[in-house]
Amino acid sequence: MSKKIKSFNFILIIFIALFLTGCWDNEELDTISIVTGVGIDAADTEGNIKLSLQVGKINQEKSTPQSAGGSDDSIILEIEEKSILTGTNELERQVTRALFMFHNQVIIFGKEQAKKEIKPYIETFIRQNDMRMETLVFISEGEAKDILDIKMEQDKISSFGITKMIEGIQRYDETYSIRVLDLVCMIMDEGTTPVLPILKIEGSDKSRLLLKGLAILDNEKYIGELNETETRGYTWIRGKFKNTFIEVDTEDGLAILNMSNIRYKLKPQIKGEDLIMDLEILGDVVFSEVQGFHNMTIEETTKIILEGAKEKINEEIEASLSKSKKLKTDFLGFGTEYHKRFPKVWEDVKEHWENIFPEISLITNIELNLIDTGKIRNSLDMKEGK
Amino acid sequence: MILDKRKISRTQFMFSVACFIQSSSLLTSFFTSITKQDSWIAVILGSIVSIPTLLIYSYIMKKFPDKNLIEINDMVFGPIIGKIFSIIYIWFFMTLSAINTKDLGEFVQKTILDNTPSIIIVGALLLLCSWTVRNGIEIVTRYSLLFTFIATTIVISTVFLTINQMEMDNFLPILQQPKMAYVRATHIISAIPFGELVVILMLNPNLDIEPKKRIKYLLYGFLIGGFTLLLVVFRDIAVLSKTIEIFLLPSYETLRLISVYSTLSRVEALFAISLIILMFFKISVLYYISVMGIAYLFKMKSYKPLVLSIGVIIIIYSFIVYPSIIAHMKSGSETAPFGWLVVESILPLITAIVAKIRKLPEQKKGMSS
Amino acid sequence: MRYVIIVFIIIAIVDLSPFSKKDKRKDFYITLMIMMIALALSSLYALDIKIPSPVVGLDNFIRNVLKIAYK
Amino acid sequence: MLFKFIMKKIVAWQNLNSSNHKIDNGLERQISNKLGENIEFIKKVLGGSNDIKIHEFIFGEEFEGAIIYIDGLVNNTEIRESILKPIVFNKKINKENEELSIKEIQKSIICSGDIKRSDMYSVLIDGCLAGATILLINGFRKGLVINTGSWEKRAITEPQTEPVVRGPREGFTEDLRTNTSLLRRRIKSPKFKMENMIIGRKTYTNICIAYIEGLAKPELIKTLRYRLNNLDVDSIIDSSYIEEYIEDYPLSIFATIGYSEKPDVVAAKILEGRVGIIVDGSPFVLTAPMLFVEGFQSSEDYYVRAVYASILRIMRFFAYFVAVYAVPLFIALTTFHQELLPTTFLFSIANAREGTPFPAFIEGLIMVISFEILREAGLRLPRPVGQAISIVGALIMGEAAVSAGIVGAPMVITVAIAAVAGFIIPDQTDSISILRIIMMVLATVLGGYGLAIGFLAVLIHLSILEPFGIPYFASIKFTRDKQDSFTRMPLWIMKDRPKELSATDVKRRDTYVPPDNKDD
Repeated sequence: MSKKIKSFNFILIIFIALFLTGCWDNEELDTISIVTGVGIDAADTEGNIKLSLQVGKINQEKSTPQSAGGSDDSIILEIEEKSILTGTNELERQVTRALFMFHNQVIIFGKEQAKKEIKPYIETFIRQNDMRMETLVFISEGEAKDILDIKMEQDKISSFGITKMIEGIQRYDETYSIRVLDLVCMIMDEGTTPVLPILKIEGSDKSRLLLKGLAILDNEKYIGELNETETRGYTWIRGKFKNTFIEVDTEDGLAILNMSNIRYKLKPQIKGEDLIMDLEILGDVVFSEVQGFHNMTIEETTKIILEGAKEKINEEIEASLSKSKKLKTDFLGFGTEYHKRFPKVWEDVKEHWENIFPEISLITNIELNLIDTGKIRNSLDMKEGK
Repeated sequence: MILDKRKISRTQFMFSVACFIQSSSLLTSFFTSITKQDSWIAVILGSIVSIPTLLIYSYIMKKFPDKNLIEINDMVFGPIIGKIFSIIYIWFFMTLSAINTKDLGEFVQKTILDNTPSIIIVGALLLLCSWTVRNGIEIVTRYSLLFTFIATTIVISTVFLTINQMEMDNFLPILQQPKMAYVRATHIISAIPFGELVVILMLNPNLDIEPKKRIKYLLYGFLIGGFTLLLVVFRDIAVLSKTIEIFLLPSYETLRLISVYSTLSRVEALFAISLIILMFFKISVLYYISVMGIAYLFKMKSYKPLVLSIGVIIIIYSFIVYPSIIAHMKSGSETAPFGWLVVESILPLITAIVAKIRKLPEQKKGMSS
Repeated sequence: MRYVIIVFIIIAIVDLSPFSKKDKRKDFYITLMIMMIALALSSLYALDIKIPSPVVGLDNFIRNVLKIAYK
Repeated sequence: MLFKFIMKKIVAWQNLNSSNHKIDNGLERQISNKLGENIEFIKKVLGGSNDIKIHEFIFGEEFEGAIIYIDGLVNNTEIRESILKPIVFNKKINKENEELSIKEIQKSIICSGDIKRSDMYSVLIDGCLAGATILLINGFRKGLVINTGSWEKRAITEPQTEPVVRGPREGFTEDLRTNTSLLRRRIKSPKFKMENMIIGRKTYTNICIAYIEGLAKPELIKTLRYRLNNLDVDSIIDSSYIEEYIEDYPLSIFATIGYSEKPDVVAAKILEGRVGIIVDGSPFVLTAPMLFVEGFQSSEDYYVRAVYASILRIMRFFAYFVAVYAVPLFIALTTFHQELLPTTFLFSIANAREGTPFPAFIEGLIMVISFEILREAGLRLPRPVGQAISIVGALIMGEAAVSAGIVGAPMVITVAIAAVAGFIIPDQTDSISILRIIMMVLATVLGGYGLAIGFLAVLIHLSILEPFGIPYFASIKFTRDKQDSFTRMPLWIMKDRPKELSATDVKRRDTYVPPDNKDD
């Protein structure tokens, strides 16, 4: 009998102890507002930033079925402060509800602010516990605030729109999806200079966003950007293409190839004194569109088209290589490759890598095997070949 | 006289050893910051280095099958020195339980409940542990199989979930750290996760496995625990690559990165639950042996009245053990391993040697029961 | 401070009550002694008086006296 | 301390007014050899109630006899055929040797199996009240108690509480003899013992402990017998009384004594080493001790194919988890860890809960309690009406509450899921509703951490419980039990009986050669 009682007055004590407690961390859903996007722009006074937070608005009236599902528009809160945290605390006083950052989808830096520096702000994003490492980072053409402000047709809240857009693009190539973690990796890596995608407002009624190339941030300062072909070159070298379209324009005709199942090998070599990087790209190619090539056999056309495709890829790679040599920053990551493969060599080369880096010669060999020409065997105006 | 007669079976012992190691595998920040991407080598070296200590433990266990550490000290070193050694051990167990409680309290406070006073978090946990300890440790070791199963499934499932974010060449600049870093990391690993197995000497009388077979189960458990630790470090390096050294909780960050089709994402709650359960197991074992140590030290009839008061001491001790997280990190990675080394391997070594010299157990058989 | 007292009253009830019947004097004193230590520690902590931690003491001892520490 | 004081008081009060088991209200007297005197005395004791029949008759040359019985409890044809006819038409009765003839009557003349000879009024009257017929003969000092009991019994029907698709459908009835016969038909081994016992000062209900000797643990039987013997109460109406009195942990949330209405279930449990307690007048037979997994087993598990049964079993455990943790998890997620919900999902919940005035805990409490009320209403009302009430009630209530904005839609859905999940395991509903409320409190106070603590507390509580010295959560400890706990292995694998439960011949006979054994 006594054994039972002892174990039960113990349970009573546990319950008494627990009931003494209040509930500290209990925040009801209607007492918080959820930040979905953060924009940081350059402010005129030195050391200050213009912080703008995009908050998802929860509509007041009862949730009729159609209006549920996050399609409500968003509120933009703006403040000019020394740092992000002081800014959020300041804003919190103005807004009726506590600001919660853990659902933040997007961090956008204005171009002017990128020109100044972004490292301290990234630092706050890593240190804060409720900031997540998978939020995407962008540089905006104009002001970050305008990007947050626009109303996209599909999703009212622009940061949702951006994340959906990136998810869409990610199926083709991954250059544009740079998360906070990837950015931090690039910053900590001596061998590479960080690169961020650029967002630009497009469309007549300012309701569409365009991903327009990559911005280069040498020791976290904006020093230049890559246009369309240079970005493609960068993606080729970094091996971030999943499948892509190649446009081959020869005098005989125009062909669009859909390249998929792309495999990369980037191997740094040291031959005697000079450094060589050889890049190997293999891919399967499908003719998706063929124009012209009047009365030529299928073999001839394929040969010309494949030649043209290799030509095009090399041209893109060359464009981005020359850009990085011109800007004297190794955003292509050759330094890390050497650091990984030849740690000793990298030790003594590290300091003056800027002037060694331009001497690197890149040898690329590309193999494309044609696996399919789509539904029809050869185009209408081709000659019946063997 | 044995205070707690409940017996621990083979599999329970094996899995409690595994559980013990796994629970410290989730807070791997102290050695990953030293040997950044080669931490997995440090783990392997650490486990190899700590195998001799395990042999010492099993030798002692074989020599004194039904005596726990305190009684062994009294027999081997005589009453006075034996008492001193036992006090050192008990202080070590109390410190370990305090540090572990502090770790868990801080983890829960930092990630989940940031403005609940930590006394409530730690208090609730210790209340639960004291309830277990009052009813004997066999209550919890019975679940060691369940806890290990939960921990391993979570680790393995997270490895699969983060496979698409893993890049194998994050490991690449292998063996680039200064030699000293490897020595230091191995020392830390052999002291913190693996060295804490000195605990099993206290559980000695409760094991109903024949003395010779105990080493087998100890090594099995050690392997399971070591393998999970290796897997965790491997996964963290592969996913976090360079950034592993700046994070205080690398595993936590890795789990936050899991996002598969935006539905199965934000699963770090899994990590938190497995950590809480494993830490609960570890703390209740440490708490139990501190209480048993004191009970045996003063030769008390029953250990139950001590439980609550020692619980309060552990709670207070866990608040004052390190003034700040930086001090904890600094001492954890610089000076503490030496202290731990002394208690975990040198003292048992001395006990084994002295026992060998005085050929104690035979004498014991002739003299008393 | 109030919580400390409440907690210790509960502990006293739960732990010391079995002793009142049996005559295990020695155990009673030991439990009492440990309870006093716990009470002292927790009241010190409740009154925010700094309690030196032995682990920090050990570290300083290792670092300064024995001079072995990893850099 | 306080608690101990109260318990001491209760035990003291019980011992105070308990006399020895037999009630000596003046019946412990010998009967006299005068027939008239005896009849007078019995009439005085049993009072003039109309169902007591006394029939005097004369037999032989000048013998006078009387039979006393309670109409309705006895089988009249049997009395006429096996008692009256042989005596009246018997020629050889002679007067001289009195002792002989009573024995002779008992042995040769009255052709009925169960006859007792006694000269004490108490035995006679007890027998009469239990349905026997008393034969008194003038001039003889002893009377005969002839068991002719047979009364209206409910036919053996399919139990309502445990409907089954496959497997035997007969259920226990209120009559002790039918229940024991049902069990006896299933277990025909001579080792199957049934001990009888009479408890209850006023109701005299007789209770039968059924076990298989050599299989059930001797200590288990000893403790059970000991507890039943010194159980000294006024009345035992239903087996649940017994369950309350002899239970090991009265305050525990989980039942430690199982009950069932199906003889095949009880037989299976007895074969595994448990002890069955059959109470006269109650269709529910108790099986002690009950392990945790038994709450999740249904009899059908053993009649359906092993794989499907295992899936059912896992689903039950999952349903139990959902039933207990659905609402607390919802509270914890929406109030503590909003971070863990995917963004769009969080927004839709936020929209839905925008107008609701109450915090999550109060809202949850309202919904859970109203659901419990509805479920109880559904049970209490007669069968067809009950079903309609509970479904209609739930729908209208839920809809109205949501549209009035008192309760958020997601909360209603969660409570509904939890409720439905609770239905799958009928006999755990009590522990589910209690645990659910405890977990809701923990979730409001400490969020996810509180839930983890709650989960561990339940685990510890389970492992502390040791009804009758047998670990309650045994399935974790022993391999044999693991085969039959979370999943059910095919029968030919489960060779040995539950380790802790069965005492001696642990190994079941090798009744079936597993298919892969190619030795034929």
